[in-house]
Amino acid sequence: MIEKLNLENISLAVGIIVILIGLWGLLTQKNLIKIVIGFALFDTGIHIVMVSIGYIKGRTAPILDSAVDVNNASQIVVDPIPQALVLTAIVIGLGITALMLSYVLKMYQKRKSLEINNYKDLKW
Amino acid sequence: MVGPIYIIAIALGTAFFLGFFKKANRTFSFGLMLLAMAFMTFISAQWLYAFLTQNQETVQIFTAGFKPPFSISLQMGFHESIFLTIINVLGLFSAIYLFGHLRDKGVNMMMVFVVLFMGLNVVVMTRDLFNLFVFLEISTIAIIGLILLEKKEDAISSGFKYLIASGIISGLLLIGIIAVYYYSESLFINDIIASKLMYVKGGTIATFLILIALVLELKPFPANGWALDVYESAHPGVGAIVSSASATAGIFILFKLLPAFSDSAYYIIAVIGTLTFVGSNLLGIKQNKATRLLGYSSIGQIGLVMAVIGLTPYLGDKTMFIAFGLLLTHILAKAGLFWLAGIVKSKNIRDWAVIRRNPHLLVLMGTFVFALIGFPPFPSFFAKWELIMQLANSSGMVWLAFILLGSFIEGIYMFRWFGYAVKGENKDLPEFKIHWNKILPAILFAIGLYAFGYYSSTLTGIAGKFNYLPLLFIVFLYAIDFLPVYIKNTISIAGVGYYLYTIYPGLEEYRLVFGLIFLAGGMLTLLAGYAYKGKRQGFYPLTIMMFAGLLGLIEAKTTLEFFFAWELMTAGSYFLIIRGKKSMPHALSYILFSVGGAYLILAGFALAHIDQNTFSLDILSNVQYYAPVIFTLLAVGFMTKTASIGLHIWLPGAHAEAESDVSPMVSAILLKAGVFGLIILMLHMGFQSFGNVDIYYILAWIGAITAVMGNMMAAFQEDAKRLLAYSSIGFLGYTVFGLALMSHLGWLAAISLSVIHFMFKTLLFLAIGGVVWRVKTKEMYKMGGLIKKMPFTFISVLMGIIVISGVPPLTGFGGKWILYNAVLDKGWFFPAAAVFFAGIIAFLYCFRLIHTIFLGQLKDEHREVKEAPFWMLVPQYIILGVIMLFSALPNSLLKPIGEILLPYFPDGALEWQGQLAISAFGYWNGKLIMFIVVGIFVTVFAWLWYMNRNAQKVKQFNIGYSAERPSLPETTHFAYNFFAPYKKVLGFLVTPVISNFWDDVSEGIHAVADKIRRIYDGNAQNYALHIIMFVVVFYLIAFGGFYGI
Amino acid sequence: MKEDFKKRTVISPDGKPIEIDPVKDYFSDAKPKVYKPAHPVIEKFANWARANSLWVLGFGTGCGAIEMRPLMTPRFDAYRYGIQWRPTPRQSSVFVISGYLSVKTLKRVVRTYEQMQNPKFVIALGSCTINGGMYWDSYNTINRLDHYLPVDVYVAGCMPRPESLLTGFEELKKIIKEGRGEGANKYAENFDWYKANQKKIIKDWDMPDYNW
Amino acid sequence: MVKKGFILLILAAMAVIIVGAFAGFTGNTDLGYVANHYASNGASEVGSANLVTAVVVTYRGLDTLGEVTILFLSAAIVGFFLKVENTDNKDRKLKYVSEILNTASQVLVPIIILFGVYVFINGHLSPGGGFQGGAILASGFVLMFIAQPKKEISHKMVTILESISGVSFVLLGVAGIIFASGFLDNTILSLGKFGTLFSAGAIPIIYIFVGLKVGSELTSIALSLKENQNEA
Amino acid sequence: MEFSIKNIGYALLTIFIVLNYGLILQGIIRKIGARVGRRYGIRWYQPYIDIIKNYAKRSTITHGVMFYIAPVFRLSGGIGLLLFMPVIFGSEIFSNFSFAGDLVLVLYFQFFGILGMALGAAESGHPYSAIGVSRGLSQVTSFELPLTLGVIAIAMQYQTLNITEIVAAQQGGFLNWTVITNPFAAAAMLIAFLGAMGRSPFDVVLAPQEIPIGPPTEFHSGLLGVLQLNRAIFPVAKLILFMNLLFGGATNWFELIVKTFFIYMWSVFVGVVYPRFRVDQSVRWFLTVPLIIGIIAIILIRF
Repeated sequence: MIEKLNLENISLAVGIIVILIGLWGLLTQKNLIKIVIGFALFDTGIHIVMVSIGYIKGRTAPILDSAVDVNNASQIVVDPIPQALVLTAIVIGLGITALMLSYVLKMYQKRKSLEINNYKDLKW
Repeated sequence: MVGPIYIIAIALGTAFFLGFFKKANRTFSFGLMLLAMAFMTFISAQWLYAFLTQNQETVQIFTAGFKPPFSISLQMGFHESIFLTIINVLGLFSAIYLFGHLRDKGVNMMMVFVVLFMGLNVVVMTRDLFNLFVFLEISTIAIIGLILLEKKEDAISSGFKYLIASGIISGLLLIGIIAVYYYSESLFINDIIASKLMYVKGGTIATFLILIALVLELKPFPANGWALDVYESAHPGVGAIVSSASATAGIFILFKLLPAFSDSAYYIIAVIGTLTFVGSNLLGIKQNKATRLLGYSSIGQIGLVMAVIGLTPYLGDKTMFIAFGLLLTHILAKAGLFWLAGIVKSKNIRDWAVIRRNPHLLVLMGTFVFALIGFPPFPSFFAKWELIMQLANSSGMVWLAFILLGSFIEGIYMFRWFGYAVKGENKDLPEFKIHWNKILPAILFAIGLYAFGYYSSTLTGIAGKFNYLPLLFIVFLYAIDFLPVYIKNTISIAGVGYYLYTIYPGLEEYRLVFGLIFLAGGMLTLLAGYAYKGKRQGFYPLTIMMFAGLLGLIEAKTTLEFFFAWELMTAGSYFLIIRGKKSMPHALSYILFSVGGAYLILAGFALAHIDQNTFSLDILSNVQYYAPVIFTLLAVGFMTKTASIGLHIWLPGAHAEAESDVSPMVSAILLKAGVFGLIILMLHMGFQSFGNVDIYYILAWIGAITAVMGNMMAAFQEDAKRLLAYSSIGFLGYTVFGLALMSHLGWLAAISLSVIHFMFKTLLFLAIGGVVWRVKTKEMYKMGGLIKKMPFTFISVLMGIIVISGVPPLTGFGGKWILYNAVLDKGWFFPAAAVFFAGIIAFLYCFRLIHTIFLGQLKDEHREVKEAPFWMLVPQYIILGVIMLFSALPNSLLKPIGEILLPYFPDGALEWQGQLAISAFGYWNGKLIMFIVVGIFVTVFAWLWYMNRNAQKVKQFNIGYSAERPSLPETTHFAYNFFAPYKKVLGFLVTPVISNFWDDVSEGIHAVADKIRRIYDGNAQNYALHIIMFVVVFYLIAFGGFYGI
Repeated sequence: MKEDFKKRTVISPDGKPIEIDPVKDYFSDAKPKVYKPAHPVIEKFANWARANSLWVLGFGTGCGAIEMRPLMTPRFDAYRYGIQWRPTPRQSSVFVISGYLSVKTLKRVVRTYEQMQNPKFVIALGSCTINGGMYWDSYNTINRLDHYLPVDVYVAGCMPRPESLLTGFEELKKIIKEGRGEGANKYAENFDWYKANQKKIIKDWDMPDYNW
Repeated sequence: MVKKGFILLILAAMAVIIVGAFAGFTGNTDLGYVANHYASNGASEVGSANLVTAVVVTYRGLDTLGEVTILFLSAAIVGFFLKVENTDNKDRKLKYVSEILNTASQVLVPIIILFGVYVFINGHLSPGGGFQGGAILASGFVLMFIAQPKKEISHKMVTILESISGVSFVLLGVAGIIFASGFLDNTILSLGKFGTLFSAGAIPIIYIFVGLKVGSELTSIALSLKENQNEA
Repeated sequence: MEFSIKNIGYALLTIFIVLNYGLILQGIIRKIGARVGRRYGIRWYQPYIDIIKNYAKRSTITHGVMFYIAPVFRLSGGIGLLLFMPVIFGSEIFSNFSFAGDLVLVLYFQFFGILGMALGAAESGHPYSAIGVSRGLSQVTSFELPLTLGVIAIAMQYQTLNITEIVAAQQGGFLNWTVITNPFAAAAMLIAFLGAMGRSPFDVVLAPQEIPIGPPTEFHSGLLGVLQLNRAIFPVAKLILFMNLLFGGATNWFELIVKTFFIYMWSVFVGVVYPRFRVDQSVRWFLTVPLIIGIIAIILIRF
């Protein structure tokens, strides 16, 4: 058990926990802004998970500067792909969050309410 | 050839470029956007063309100059090119459709629009998992943006729901992707497939997450409340895109990634797809908002396509054909319907009656609705056919049942909706305008449906065998619909006549008999059409559609042709029936029973096809498995058309409410299609039994009970046409009984009764139709004494009822006589007694019909009624002539039929000596009887006339009335509830048990649907919860069961 | 006049209004005809048959009606004389009018009489039909029936016994056999006179002159 | 309460699923073969010292194009969504802005913008890149909006900048097809000397456009929100 | 057998005999009925006089064409029914036109007259006519069912629908009569026969006291005369049918008269004993007891 408590496992676990907390917020909060925050948490949790997947113990960032030997880079750097992916994912998350917030803003403007239960006109 | 990468370049370039024109002329910007869409369409179409005609190889496009897996690569293969073309064509037309909106809303939305289609294109082409995720997100966000085209509160809140839902789904997808990346060390889909993740610890669940996320993108039932809200609130043009384009892309992703999943993923997809198909359609039936209804239907249809993909193990190499057929129909039809929704702008489906103000729109709507349900000649018809055939062939019976069930449920609300459009009240509804840009795409898509229908028919393996000539004739008649009735009527009669002339030499045996009933009968009935004035819009194409179907039945050599014709006939007759004034609910029940019956037939054919390579109708003769089941399915299917007891409730209303000259078509002619089907079935399959139970004996009982009940119901009707309709039910009962006897005489009776029924029912329906035409009511007790006003019609009816009641000397007796002999031959006395009892009950309604309408007291308001229109009388008197001929010379009818039957039933044939028929039991000389009866009659009449030649003519109130006198014709005409004492005794037999049963069924389904749809409570959070629950439930199902094994 | 017999306008199915005059439209307004007897030989045979087949229509509003019923019983058994009862004026040949006739019932009697077929015979039963009997000065009874209908036989008495009625029938037979039973033709010949008398009594005349 | 319990249960199940997906996660000891390829050959093939940049801009350039598009979409949608007709700034009630913030911002904003530009220009050499730089750029503008609410920035200018950079990005990508071996191939320009500013082919140029685009998009979103706030 | 001119002569002879027999039978039966009621009753020739009287009526009215030809239908139905049956077994003369059709023809030809009469009666416009027809048709449908069962049973028993053959099979003593050999079928048919004869308790159709003799209420004079002729011929034709089917037919006129008289008496007996049934009662009754008997008959034949 103990040996599993290495950095990547911990960060993975943290990521998953953040995901779940995000979902919890998303599913239980009644305030629209809080729901958006829940979503952002959910998103962030995923990003943490992504990053922890690419981690290799004891290696350095995938930048071939003076600290890294170009020819031996593959033995020294961590996986650059999850980092690239997480970059994209963050931007996507940003876009969605921005959209959500603008929707919330507009909804609030129309009805002066942030209570999610007030937006159930469409159903069945 | 232009590389597919330019799709991205052009789209994005345009999108970014449009930013310069924020304030510039928006029409110009739109033009630019349209150009981009057109170019994208061009590129994809060009590739498709290459794949289709030039044996183009699948092409990999590498970005950044590196090979995958190191860089993102795109793939352009045959399938990709098809999907891209579909998506881009849809995009192009959506753009045209949304012209006004996009222009008014500004450049931003145009950018979003272009980007959306770019995203969908890349989603289809990309071979990189993460790239797929990115562009999926692009298209999702773009759709959320497009929802705002309607800047209403509804749309905004539904957009928010969509955001939440898609956020969660994409989160799940991302978790899956990153886990997959960890296990396979690559994001290249080919690598992922190669690394067989389902066998890796954790990989199973990772792929499961991807799978479930992709499925969730397709809005599976029940985790799809958000999607429905979007469909309902978004602009219909956007709804079309969501329903068609993004769903198409979604389907393709699933298709693309399938090999990466465990084999049992097929089952999961199939289960989800089927569940969605059935569930979503079920909920749809309670829906009355048009766009939301379309949403339910869209989800259902996509579920079906999903199910087809999931059923690949069953369907083998036919999967693509089926999936494409269904998907294509769904896309074209659903987009078309959404677009119509945008034109009509009626939210409630009841208000769609406004669409009638432009009949061409109605034609479009009909095309789309019928295409969705899978009627010929649309691609979905062929796809569904193949689907059911393959499922049966590979023992997927449960799937088969569920898919047919789902299709049927979809039919319920689609046809209800269509019924409202055709028949609803449209007086107080607002006008709508039609812009060319909105209608053009719908028209093109409708044409596309027909074109692809034709194309699919060439792919089914029996290409070219279909007889498209009648269909062209329909189109022709539609084209000349602006002409007055008499021209179109002449052309129609000429057309039918010419066709009969051309096929006549090829017809033989029972096909000849039914061919004559269908076509010669059709011509005869069409004669009555001259009585109509004006244009009678739409009547002729629809009539010919029905006759084309009937003709197809006659000509069918294969099961597919047969089914094709069957469905065509159903559609045509449905349209004819729904033309009646109050026929909306009846047409609905007609089409539902027909569709249900057709599905049973389909299932029957499918089971019969197991292990047989040919499509010929002869497969029924050497069925390998389930013979009794097949027989039952087909028999029940055909009996929905013959309206046997239990399946009859559609008939009375449908026939009664139809127009005067339509009633004879649907009653006298159409019902024979069922008889024809039964004949084919019985000839091919011979005796069948469940264990010791002889199915034919059951059939005989069904026929007998139908006869009794039909006639009994007829006796208690107040509505003249309804009475005739029930009488048809009863008479068809005799026919079924006769067929069930499976002997020479039984069949002779059945077929000759069919001919006779055709004659007198045409006669009576035309005659009564003429009366109704004049007096404008169908309630018999409101008429009376019309003999003085309509003597010619009276004679028709008189002869008609003498034929019905089987009283000698007219030809109806022949049928009874043969039936007696057949029964004695066979020995099934109890059903036979019921049949004869029914024959006696026929007197009740016969008398009532003639008495209440023609005899008794003439009503005030009918004092100036004229004789029925000349052209309605013409066919009647032609038929009367034929009846007299057959009565006097029975062997002119019976002998040829007997000879037809000889090869099938050599024993027990009648022996003919001139006009004397001799059976094993008795004999009958129709000619002699005719002469004797006429002789006696004339003699007595001459004598009486001589005796009382000076009789004083009196008027209707000159009756002995206990020293009083009548005061009103209404109170003197004994007509209402005529057989009250009889009803007192036997009325319990006619309690509408069966109608109540079907009502309960229908209400039950509606109640269930209503209960279930409460889960869509409009709360975005709950929708999110549904999604997560969906994942959990299917996780439990998959991993509690079989996934990954 | 009864509401139902007033003129009315109805709408035909085509939407056109139609004028209805029930008395004209629903009743034949032909005048009665005089039917000449056939050749004497045939007529004599026919009269024999008519006399031996007396189909009776009873009109019983007065007390005398009760005396008609016993004729059907074993005690009197009128059937043996060829006398039978018919329920409808169309088929009957003898009209037995019993007792007093009020203005109201006279209308019915006239109508019924006219619905019988030629030849037809009338037996007036009881004194009331002769002179009004005990109701002679009533404001609403008629006193003498043969002002309104040709009567073949009067059976006097207040009220007459069944035996008297039987005698009346025998008398009628004799009259018929002698060829004097031409009441119907007499009615037709003197139609105007009879009608005038009837109309004098019956104030609200709302039917055609002759009820076929 | 029952519902919350139920949600908890569902989330527990969800946790099981997610943990299950990573059940085979044992940590890495070595790079996967794709990553290995990048690490081994990235320098020579792409010429970018920052491997992440190499992956982002070149190997997975299409992703980048996609994410730029997403931002673009968001900006366009938010812009459309929150478009304020008849903007009338005079009626606006603006919150009081402290003097310190105001003054500090005047100093900080140029520096932030400069830093942002630095970050995306050097994206192929050091941590950072177009997105990061763009974000920094935007944050500078956001600071400006907060500190000087009355200061107007032409939204149109921002959009045009966004469009120019977007079109340029796409054109560069297309140039890759024409002059090099594929869409977004950075070798349209010479790779230059590894580790210098003018190296890695088109990456710096692309990153400049990406940076500008991201910056302008984020600014644009912020602008839209700002312009709209008074309607609330 | 082929049709020839002399058949017409034979037919007229048969009609003449049957007409007279029918009229006399009618008179005698009424006389018997009167005697049961301790009356002297009509003269036996009273039916003749009534017919002559009706023809001697001078005036006639007509309600329309159907009204006018209804009696024609009625009488043609009666005569036809008679002529389509072999009246005297073994006699070529009195087999009439039975070579034109078999038992089924006879069964269905019954309705020719009924239907025509119903139509004419209805055209008179009299509500009582229509009520009478309604009752009549209701009753007909109900007793037809046991009748049909009986006929099927008999046809099965003799394996033929040919009436002559059925009669032939019953020759050789009364033990061969269907009524002995197939008692259940005979019982069902004889009960149905009560309905067919329209005598009490099944005479609600005419019900003189209630709906003045029902359907023919408007018929009079010559029209009624024709109907009266039919009332002489039609019952006899029916009697002959039942005699042929159940009682071995008749080889001479005497046998015919005796048998038909007793068959008729069966309905008379029942008639004087039972009061009138309402329509619903009679329908209910026909569809219970006789129906069950008929079913038993079929079962016995079948197994």
